[in-house]
Amino acid sequence: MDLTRIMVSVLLSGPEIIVILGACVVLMLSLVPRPGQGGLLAGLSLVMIALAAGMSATLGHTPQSGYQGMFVVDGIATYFKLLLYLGTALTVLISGGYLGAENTDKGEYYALLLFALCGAMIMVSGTDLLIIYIGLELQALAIYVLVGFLTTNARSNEAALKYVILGAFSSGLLLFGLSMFYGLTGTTQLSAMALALGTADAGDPLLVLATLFLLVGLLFKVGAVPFHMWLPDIYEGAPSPVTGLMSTVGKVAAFAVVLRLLLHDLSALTPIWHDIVVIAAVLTMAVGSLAALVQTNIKRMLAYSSIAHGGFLLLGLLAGGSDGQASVMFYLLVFTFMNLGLFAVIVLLNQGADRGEPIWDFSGLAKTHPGLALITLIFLLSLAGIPPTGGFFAKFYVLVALVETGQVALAVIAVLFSAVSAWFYLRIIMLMYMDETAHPAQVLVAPAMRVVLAVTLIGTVLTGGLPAMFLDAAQAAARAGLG
Amino acid sequence: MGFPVLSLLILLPAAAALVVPFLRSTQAARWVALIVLLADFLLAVWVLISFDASTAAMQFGEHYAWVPSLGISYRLGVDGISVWFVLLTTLLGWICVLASWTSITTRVAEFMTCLLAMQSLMVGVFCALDMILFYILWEAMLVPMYLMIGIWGGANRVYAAFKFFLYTLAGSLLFLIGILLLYFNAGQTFDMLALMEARYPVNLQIWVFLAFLVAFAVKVPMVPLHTWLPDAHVQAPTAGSIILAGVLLKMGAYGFLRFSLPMLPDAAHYFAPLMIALSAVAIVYGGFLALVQRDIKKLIAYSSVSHMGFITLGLFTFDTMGLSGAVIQMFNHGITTGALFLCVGLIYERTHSREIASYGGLIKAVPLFGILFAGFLLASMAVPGLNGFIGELLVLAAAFGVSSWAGAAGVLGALTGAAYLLGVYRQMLLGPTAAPGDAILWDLNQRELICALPLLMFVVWFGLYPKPFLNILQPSLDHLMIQTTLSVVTP
Amino acid sequence: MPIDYLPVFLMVAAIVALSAFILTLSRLIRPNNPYPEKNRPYECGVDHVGEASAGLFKVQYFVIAILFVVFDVETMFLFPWAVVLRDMGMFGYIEMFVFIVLLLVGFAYAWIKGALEWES
Amino acid sequence: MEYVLSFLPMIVKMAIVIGVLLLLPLPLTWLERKIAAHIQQRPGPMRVGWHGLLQPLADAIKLLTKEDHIPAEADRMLFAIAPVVALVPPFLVFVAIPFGDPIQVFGTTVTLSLADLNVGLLFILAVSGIGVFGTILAGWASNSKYAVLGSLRSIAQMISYEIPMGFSVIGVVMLANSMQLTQIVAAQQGLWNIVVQPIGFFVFFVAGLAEAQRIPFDLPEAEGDLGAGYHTEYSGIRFSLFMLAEYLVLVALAFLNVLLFFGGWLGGPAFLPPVIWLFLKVGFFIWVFMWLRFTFPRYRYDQLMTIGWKVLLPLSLLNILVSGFLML
Amino acid sequence: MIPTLWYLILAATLFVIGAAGVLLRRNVLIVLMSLELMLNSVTINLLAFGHAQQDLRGQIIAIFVIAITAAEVAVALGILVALLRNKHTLEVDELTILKG
Repeated sequence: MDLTRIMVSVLLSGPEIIVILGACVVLMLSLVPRPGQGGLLAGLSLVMIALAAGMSATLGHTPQSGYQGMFVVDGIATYFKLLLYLGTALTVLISGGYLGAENTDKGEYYALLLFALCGAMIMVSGTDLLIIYIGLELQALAIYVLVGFLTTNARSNEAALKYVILGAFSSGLLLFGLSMFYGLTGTTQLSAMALALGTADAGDPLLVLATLFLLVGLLFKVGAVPFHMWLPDIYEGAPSPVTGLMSTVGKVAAFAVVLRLLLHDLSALTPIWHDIVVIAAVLTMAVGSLAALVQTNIKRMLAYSSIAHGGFLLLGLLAGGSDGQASVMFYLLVFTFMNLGLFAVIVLLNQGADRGEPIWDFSGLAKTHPGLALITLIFLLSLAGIPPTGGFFAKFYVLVALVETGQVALAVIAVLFSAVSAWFYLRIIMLMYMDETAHPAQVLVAPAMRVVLAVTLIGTVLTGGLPAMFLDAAQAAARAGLG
Repeated sequence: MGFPVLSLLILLPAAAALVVPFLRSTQAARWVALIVLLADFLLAVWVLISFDASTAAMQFGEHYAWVPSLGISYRLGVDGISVWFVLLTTLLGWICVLASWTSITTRVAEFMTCLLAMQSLMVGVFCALDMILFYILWEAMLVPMYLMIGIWGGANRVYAAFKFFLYTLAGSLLFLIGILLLYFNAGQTFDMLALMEARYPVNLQIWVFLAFLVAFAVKVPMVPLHTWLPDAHVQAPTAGSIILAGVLLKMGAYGFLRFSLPMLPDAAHYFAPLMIALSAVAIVYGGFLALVQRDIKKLIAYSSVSHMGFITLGLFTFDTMGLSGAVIQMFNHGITTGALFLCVGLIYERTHSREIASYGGLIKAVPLFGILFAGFLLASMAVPGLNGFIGELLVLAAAFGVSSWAGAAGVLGALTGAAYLLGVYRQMLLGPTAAPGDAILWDLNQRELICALPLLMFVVWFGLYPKPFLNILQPSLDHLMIQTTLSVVTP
Repeated sequence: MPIDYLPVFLMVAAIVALSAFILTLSRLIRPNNPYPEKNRPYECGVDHVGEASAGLFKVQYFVIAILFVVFDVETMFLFPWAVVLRDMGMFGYIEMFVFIVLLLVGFAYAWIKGALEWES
Repeated sequence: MEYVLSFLPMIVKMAIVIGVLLLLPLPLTWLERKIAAHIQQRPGPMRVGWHGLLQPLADAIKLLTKEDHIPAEADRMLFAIAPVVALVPPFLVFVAIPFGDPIQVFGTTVTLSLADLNVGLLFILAVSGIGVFGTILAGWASNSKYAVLGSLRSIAQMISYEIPMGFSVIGVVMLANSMQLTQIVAAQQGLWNIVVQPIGFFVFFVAGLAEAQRIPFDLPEAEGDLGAGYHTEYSGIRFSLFMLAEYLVLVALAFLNVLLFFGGWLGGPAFLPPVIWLFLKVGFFIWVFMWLRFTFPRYRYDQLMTIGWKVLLPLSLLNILVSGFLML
Repeated sequence: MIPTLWYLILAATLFVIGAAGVLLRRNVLIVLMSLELMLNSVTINLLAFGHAQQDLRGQIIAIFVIAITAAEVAVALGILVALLRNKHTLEVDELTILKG
């Protein structure tokens, strides 16, 4: 262990270290309760995230490996990390008002957000199954607690408990797969594993079993059918900003791992997982789109919508290649913007005493709050994939990648379900614009919320109007990551 | 590249659409929309005047890179065919504003925004020379239209809006897959002209044709996929109906003409019998359904189905006559049906009834309105001397050249058309004066006349002297013929 | 080597057998005269109410248990580290230093938060 | 046959260990009562045998023949198992404890331990951790409020002190580079660990007292105040098994203190065999434990927890950091 | 030497029992125990493989797995306590505020 290599490793993990330090500082500061403390801690968290983002940006795209090949900073990692910063920063901004309204303005919240962020970052950068697992657990543990953060709210508790049980269950599956891979290849480091698997026989039953376990674990985390059952309950029960976080940051990190594992280092296993993922993707889109049709709780509906989007993302994975990856990456960027934007709106509308989040909260919104309704309209259209919003280009790029690899049938199925899913977004638009009953509550938009809405709106519109620069970033990252 | 006049055409209403929602006064919103759309119309007229009728090439071309990594660009241009649709769109645009001047009283600024956005998108669709640009504009159009129907429509508006949106969306998504298939077979470009030049294997053509077919057939609408149309037409506000009938339906036919025929000639020929059969069914079925309608808007809607059948029939005869007939019919149907919906809207504003039987003797009661309405009804009937005649005649002639059954269906459709339109004519305009309830009828005011007269002018002009129209059209049609026939190669 | 652990198993077996023997022996020679009053749980002579095992206890017990679970596992990292510390040198020391400092952060958090206060 | 014979020394050793350990409590109880008596200036048991020497035997017979009753609402199965579960861990600790360097007997080398495990120290800590199961089962199975509360208190105390206990021996492991107890003893050849690890010893000693639930940390059973803690409902022979286990823990603790910090069998005068020297040291520790019992008052429960978490734990962690730094 | 396969069978058996427990048992505490069983079977797997290949990595991963499991259980119990205070039940079936 010579010193320079250690220093390089430490430098590479600089963003993670910054975030962890930030989390510790926030945690410590949260112990001295003061009026206005929430704002201070949120600000501090944002500063830390910004610092980490700056560090990540300077580390750039050139693949550099540290910690004896267990940790890597490459194009994909940097891109995804920036996405994670974005998602977390927006969540921090959304949270302030929500926590105030729920009377749970505890500083630990921000520390947990940062811990979750750090876990997600480690997942993104890990090139060793163990590291990935540790990152995943760090993220998951923080999110478990965040889901149950409203300690006096039975719904929140229940969701948290369900999430812990199912999350641990899926971790168990993942781990079992990991242990079998370790047994079969003698290593957990991905590059070495790839070498070992290069010569392996894909028909080996043990290998198939190991892949299956790993795959099921990953599909669980991604929320793909038939391992999606946990998602709606937990989305509904969790505090809304946390739901937003889970649906964006959680998804980003999970897909980063899926990309790295399935498309890069374990690509030798493609014959084993390909068909399963095809089925899972189709089912995911089907169940997500169809089940969302009958939901009357907006968060539940968004959970199913998120499942459906997950199916689309799996298609990007199936397309593979640099375009397939770039399409997933771009999709996740757009998804972060539009989904978090919508969650910001939900949090805004959610501040009343009635916390059932029925979709009727939206009725007549256009009459009383035309601006907010318009913004919501754009997010919804983007989620439905209607041009010229970002959501269209996201889906479009996935379709391009699919057709490029000749998987036209999948593309056709995808667009059909996409049309189905437009239905439930339209339903909310209908409520906002065509419902005669006026929206009762006066919605106050705090400055932090304005920032969130502005950023997400601009992001959604820009990724639709001028997608070139975002696409180029994703493609450059995907290509650099391939090297 | 010259002055980016097409971009101006598109962006002028778009820019206004961004401004109008922030206007405090409803009157200001109306005036801004009117002035902008009128300016847009004048711009379109200028484009038409300075159009070079001697060539089939795209004119006023513009080209900027947009998403270079995917080969998507912002590429505009008009030829002899599309320039007319640009004119039609812009003409109907400001008429719509005038038509909704008093009938829309709630959320006026938002309504005007929708109108402006529609205009921008529709002009864009006719000018786009990049497939993805075309697709984006085509899809984006759904949203303002959806809102127009859903917010300002009739009693059953929400259902109609949903139906409209989902039908069209589902259709056009397959269109997107088709585009992608072409994209990868033509060397990764979305340039329409390049895609027309490229040759595709027949097998692929057939699949892509089917994908396109769904999208365009919904929009046209062709028979099995037409059910959204009556709902949408009936529930939409007047302006919405005008735009739907006048422009949106044409887009389906425009799609056949721009993509299916020149890009996929083999598949088009392969499917021609099917298309002709469907068209024939549409003509007859639409006509018969129109016969039994008691709601005037529904009647016009079904007559549209029937008339659009003539257009698709003409397109798939692969005959110069049929093709030009179809294009002429497209334009004229846009004018005539738009005008009919306008008339219905005007009378509805007075009586709030669409029941045909509740009217009578309007020509005596409100003579100006009666004359206009009569004129449009006759034009729709394809009476010689008015604009509907020439197109229908050409299509029928071409149809008999292909199949006597199709021709016979066409004739039957035309006769049915005459029957139900004359029925309306007799019931509503002649006979003893009657109005639903105790509605007070008053004749057209200045604003309403300004709406209707230009349309009447076009009706008469094209009926009597279609030469300038045909002159501009001819080179592009010839080029299209070459593309559709010469490319029939055996793979 | 696994064989090293043979005495462990033998010991367990021996103790269980021995206990069984003693218990049986005692059973054979002791008197046995139970009646309901005698078999009541000890409650200083007062009639007992309710189930003892179903009661709810001071939450502090749970907190302590959870803290224990967390801290006890850290011991597991320290032992192997301690064995090879001399070979790892300063690098290993710094690594563990960071680890322990993070542990102390958590500990300090729990302390200040009042998780260790038994009273009230 | 040859193979089976190779186990013979081990079986013999085990028989000796079990035998000694089973009988050891008898003199120890007598000793404790005598020490208590003399500290309090009274004679203590005098009647049965010379100076009451046979008193423990009489006690044993009494316990063996006493009626054993099980509360009506108890979980009979667990109630019966609990004493055995409590008894096994202290015996297991002795499996890993060495009594000296290997010696030559009849020409063969005999190790003075049942199993000199390479992770001996860890094994001992782990096994002693199992002891709480006996406690919790006893309390739970009794289904009596006193017993349940007693067992909860007992467990909370044991697990609280287990952490500093584990941390406190890290320094010792560091110095020996091994968790093997013979290695640890060997590493103290020149210098006993008590000199270099005074804090470690202090923490270990105190935590050990608490683990063994000796005064001043005997709150779980605090006879005067709390019934008798987790074994309130036990009587007769089952109760005696708990008592046996407690005494064995005490002995094991004395052994560990000596092995880890006081050089084990090393450093004695040449005329004594190392084993005897070890036993002398252990005896001294046992005496210290008994002496403490009758010298110190009992802590309050909150004080107990405070000492464990707020004093010993940080102290032991600091000890690790400092001694690691000094060692390098 | 005990063949590696035996360990694997043991681990697989434990895993299946654990998984079945998670899916079938209704008491939250037992579900948590079953989870623990699943993760412990992984540990056995890792140790067996590590031993078979004379590779320390297996043991290292096992330690990490144990540590993380401990953290997970700590979080789960914490949440459980909070839930118990709101709803006095340990039955999974009674967690029905969130339908699904």
